Amino acid sequence: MYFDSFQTLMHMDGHGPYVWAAYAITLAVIVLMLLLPGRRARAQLRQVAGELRRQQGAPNTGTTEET
Amino acid sequence: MTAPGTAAFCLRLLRRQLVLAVRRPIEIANPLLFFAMVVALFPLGLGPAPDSLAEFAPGILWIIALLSNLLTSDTVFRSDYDDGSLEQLLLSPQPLFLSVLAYVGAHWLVTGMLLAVVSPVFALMLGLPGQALGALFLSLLIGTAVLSLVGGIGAALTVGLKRGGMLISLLILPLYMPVLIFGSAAVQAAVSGAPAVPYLAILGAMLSLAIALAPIAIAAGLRISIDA
Amino acid sequence: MTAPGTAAFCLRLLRRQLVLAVRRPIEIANPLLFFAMVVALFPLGLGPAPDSLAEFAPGILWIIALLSNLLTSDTVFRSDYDDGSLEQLLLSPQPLFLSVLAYVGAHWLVTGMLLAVVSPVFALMLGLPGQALGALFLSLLIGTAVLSLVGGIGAALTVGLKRGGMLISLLILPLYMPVLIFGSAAVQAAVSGAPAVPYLAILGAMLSLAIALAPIAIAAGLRISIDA
Amino acid sequence: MWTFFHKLGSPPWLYGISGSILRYLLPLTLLALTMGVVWGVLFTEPDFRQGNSYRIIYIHVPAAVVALAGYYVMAIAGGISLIWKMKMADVAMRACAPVGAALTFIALVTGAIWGKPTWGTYWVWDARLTSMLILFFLYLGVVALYEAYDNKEAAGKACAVLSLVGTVNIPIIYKSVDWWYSLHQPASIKFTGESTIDPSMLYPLLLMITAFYALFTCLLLMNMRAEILERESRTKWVRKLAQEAR
Amino acid sequence: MLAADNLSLERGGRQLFEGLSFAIQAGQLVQVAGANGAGKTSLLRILAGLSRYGYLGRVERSAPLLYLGHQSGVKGMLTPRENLSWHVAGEGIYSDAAIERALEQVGLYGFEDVPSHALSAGQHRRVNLARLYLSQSPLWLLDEPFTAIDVDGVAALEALMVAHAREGGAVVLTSHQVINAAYPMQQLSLSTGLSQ
Amino acid sequence: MLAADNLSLERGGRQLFEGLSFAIQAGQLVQVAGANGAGKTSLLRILAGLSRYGYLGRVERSAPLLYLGHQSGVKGMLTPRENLSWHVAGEGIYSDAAIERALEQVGLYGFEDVPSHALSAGQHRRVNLARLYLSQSPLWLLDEPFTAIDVDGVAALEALMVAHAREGGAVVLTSHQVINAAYPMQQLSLSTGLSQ
Ligand code: HEM
Ligand SMILES: Nc1ncnc2c1ncn2[C@@H]1O[C@H](COP(=O)(O)OP(=O)(O)OP(=O)(O)O)[C@@H](O)[C@H]1O
Ligand SMILES: Nc1ncnc2c1ncn2[C@@H]1O[C@H](COP(=O)(O)OP(=O)(O)OP(=O)(O)O)[C@@H](O)[C@H]1O
Ligand SMILES: [Mg+2]
Ligand SMILES: [Mg+2]
Repeated sequence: MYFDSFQTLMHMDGHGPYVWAAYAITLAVIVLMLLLPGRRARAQLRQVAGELRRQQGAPNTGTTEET
Repeated sequence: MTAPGTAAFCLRLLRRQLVLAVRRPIEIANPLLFFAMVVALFPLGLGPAPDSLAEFAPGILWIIALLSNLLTSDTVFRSDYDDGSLEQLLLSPQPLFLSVLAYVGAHWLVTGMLLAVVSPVFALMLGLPGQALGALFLSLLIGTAVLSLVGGIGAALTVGLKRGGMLISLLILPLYMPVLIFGSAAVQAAVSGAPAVPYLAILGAMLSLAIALAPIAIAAGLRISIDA
Repeated sequence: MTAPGTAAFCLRLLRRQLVLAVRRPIEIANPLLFFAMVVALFPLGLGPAPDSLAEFAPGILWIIALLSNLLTSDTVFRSDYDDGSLEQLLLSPQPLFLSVLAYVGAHWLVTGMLLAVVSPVFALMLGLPGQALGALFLSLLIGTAVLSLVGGIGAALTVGLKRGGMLISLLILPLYMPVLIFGSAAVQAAVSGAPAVPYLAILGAMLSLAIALAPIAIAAGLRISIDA
Repeated sequence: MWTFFHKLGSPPWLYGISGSILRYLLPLTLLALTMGVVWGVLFTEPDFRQGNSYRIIYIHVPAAVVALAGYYVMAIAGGISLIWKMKMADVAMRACAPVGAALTFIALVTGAIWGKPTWGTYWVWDARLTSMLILFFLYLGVVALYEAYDNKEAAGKACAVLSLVGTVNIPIIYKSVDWWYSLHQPASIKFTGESTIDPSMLYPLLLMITAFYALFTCLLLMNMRAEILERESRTKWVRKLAQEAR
Repeated sequence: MLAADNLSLERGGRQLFEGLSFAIQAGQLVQVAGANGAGKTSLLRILAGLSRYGYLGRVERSAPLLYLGHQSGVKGMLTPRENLSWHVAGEGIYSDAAIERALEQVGLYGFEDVPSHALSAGQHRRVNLARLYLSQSPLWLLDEPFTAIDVDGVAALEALMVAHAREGGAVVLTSHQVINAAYPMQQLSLSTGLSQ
Repeated sequence: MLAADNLSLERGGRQLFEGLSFAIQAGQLVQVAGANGAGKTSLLRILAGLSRYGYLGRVERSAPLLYLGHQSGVKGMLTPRENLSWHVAGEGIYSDAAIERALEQVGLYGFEDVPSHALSAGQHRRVNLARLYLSQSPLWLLDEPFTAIDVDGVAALEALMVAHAREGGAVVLTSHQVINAAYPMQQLSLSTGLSQ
């Protein structure tokens, strides 16, 4: 361990804000990138499930489906 | 159906034009990217030396504003002319010189206003001193509004022409020049520490004049064009 | 009826595109007017110190050429798409990658070639030394041809989109940058007395590559776009 | 061999296998990332010239390296999609673009932040920075073009053409930007790369680069799965999946 | 509602009509007859007030009018609903419910929120025709309203025009199709004027 | 000349046709039937090879074809003569005399050198129809060729199509008008396929 206290770790001889900002932004971007595809996939599955339910509930009614 | 007030009608028109401009979400970001890329072109062409770039920055940003205005003002009425909407606008019971303000206003919002808002970022990338940012922003904000109004006149006069529109655009172009001169002069003044207010005041006077007269000219131009 | 040779057909297409451009002179004149205005603006933005103007003249002229290319390349296929001619072109028995060369060629003739021809006048106005005029002319002539070809790819990929808008500039600007770098470097070299030939040779190599590959990409892009 | 290729082209198979890969790869990646960061930030000595600000290197360099590599992955996928008309290559290409753009963004932002303490400015028009900016635009172009098309199959083909055109240009862009820099500006700013890197810094860096490659793979697969579901939403297997998911 | 007095028009060196006079009253359903290039569109544009130069004679309009030309005035980037609620003609601000009803009446139920460029040719024109259901203008000037419309659509449109005439409106239209309206139609010939 | 095998198309969430198979031989005159938005244009574009994605099934073309779509492909800035002699379809280079004859046959005698934007709607479309007189392609795919054409023009066009079929050509067209050709017409229904 190079740093001897939490304070020095945060401060890093004045470079702390830069280093931590860089790490924070990176973390934010990575988390966002990890979350988005999952959300997209789940939304798609929900939509397909909804379509199926609608078809089973009311067979051959509307000629149009929502897209 | 309720008979719309003129103001309500113009707001609807404005909304329509804005929606048409930004229909796809990706399009909202595009003008910004466009500015970013054009700003990046200048260091590539002129060399990356920070001093000379900073010196050029007012001129560069004003050129981009002028360019995006000059090359897009032709489209203000074009698509409405092509698909017949313009005929409908002319037949509308609403006062034409107010409706056209909505068209010009939308054009200004998606070109000049947007450029003015993002210009500080790019000005900093080009190394413009911080004290000039305010003057840059204000001069672009006011100046591009004048450009949009004047460009609207040119667009109205040429939209129906199948050929030979050059003459009119030649007549309109000289009107752009004073805006450029005072606009970049305002920024230059701010850079060198002089007050930019006199220049901005002149731009403001131009804008008042343009708002008062341009809509009438545009309306007249459209009526002539639709008959061409 | 005689079955046309491909060369004859492409020449006819070229003639058609040129006639269409010339009948709307405003479109041809716009880049030139823009050129003139920017050249007039730069002294205003910089103050009339002749030295720094001359120093930056190559970059300025090249950036103008690039911008006018960028903002007009969207129109290469647009009107043909809108009125259904493009469908007919795709159904034609002629090889598409050759026909599109006629479109790109016409675009180059009325933008890049024209700019190259008038550039010496503006270069002298900016105080560019006479010995660099040849390099300026040649670099613009070759470089803008590359720009037109690359711009054609962007135009082909976006023509079917209802809101192509500024998307095309995002697609092609990154590809324009090498041309800008070598083009202005060629002129810069000539100004400083160094040989411009190596840079021109690189531009020539880029042109060969672009002529060989761009038509294929354009043809593929059009086939995709018509289906969008 | 041929059957493997055949399988690669089959969406349900790809969906299934990528799910099982992710189940192991994703935790491993996150673990490696955490380890690399802890090692790099807490357990290494500061650089003798840059002090502690150099710790940004552990994200900056991996992001930059993988962002560059990502473009080639995308272009190769685009080529496969155009030449062999393989649908899943299309999907892979489309999935590369946002991931690559995000990594490029990370490299740009961390680099800019790093620049402030070391160079005294967030941005200079340096060759490397400029070319990275261009790469960012290239990625964004692919994303934007894909979004602009309604017909996603056509969108995939259009993006494939664009990314192939981009590959031809990437060497040209890098060469020309490098050249431009050396022509116009005396090398006033230098990366610290010349001071050969100390092993105590190198090992965590290598770990982070590996972790970023793994991260790229994970994100790619996750995006591909989402994309497959969207494209295949009318097939039986997706419907079955949707019913099971509820 | 509309009176034309001694109209003459020459275009491209050809005399399209000369000394044409007629008046259109409430309840009339008038079809302008003539071959391609006879001058029907030109006449309608003069009647609507869109052409103001180049012709002789006078036109008097005493009622608000609705003009639908060859071009549709429908924006591909907007949905049918938006096209109607933001229509530039500015006659009125229609409620969402009214717009929905009108779109349903022209057979666009379910297509209200699809971008118009993704509609078929006939559906695209129908967006515009929906204005006929919304408008309060008594005088309609319709230039080839049946273009691209299928058989059922034409019948519905004919019924609408008849209803409009019955309610005291008037319709002047051009069409190359024979109109089977259960209502006395009048023909307007460009050479001889109005006739039964 | 043209064979479609098991074509299926879904657009905007609606199944337009499914499992459609048919073959078109020389001498056939086929009208595609269907209401607005049924999918006629979409089918024709698939047959012509303009749409290549998003449908299932196979199309085989064994003869050069001529496709005329909803849009005219006529440039307003060019005269009819220029429009034909510089046509981008590139099937052939037509002599001036041939072009003049074709323009005369579509009733544009005297309008050869007027800019096309100064033509009436019907005349504008006729410029495009002149290609039917010039073309050597045996297979014609025509999407609503009668739009904006007057009664005489429609009759002439019908006669031309019959003559083309007699000479061993084939025509597939869409139209909402009833066609009175003195020739056996076939109907192509999007749901049930080809029928007499
Ligand atoms: C926005 C600013 C910056 C950008 C876009 C950027 C971009 C890049 C790129 C593209 C690489 C190359 C990876 C490779 O060659 O495979 C890289 C590597 C590197 N960068 Fe940056 N950088 C930026 C700022 C900085 C700063 C401020 C520093 C430190 C003073 C820095 C230090 C390094 C180091 C040490 C490497 C390691 C690899 C080598 O030495 O070649 N970068 N950066
Ligand atoms: N802008 C114009 N400039 C000159 N002449 C024109 C112009 N527009 C139309 N014409 C001419 O006027 C004549 C009548 O045109 P108009 O559009 O009124 O015909 P129309 O009866 O509506 O025909 P269609 O049934 O084809 O629509 C045509 O001969 C045409 O050539
Ligand atoms: N670009 C598109 N994107 C999505 N859907 C589309 C697109 N174009 C057409 N459609 C849909 O496909 C269906 C069929 O359209 P098509 O143009 O083939 O109809 P059509 O039979 O030619 O009708 P019309 O008689 O009105 O010309 C319509 O419901 C339409 O909404
Ligand atoms: Mg007409
Ligand atoms: Mg159709």
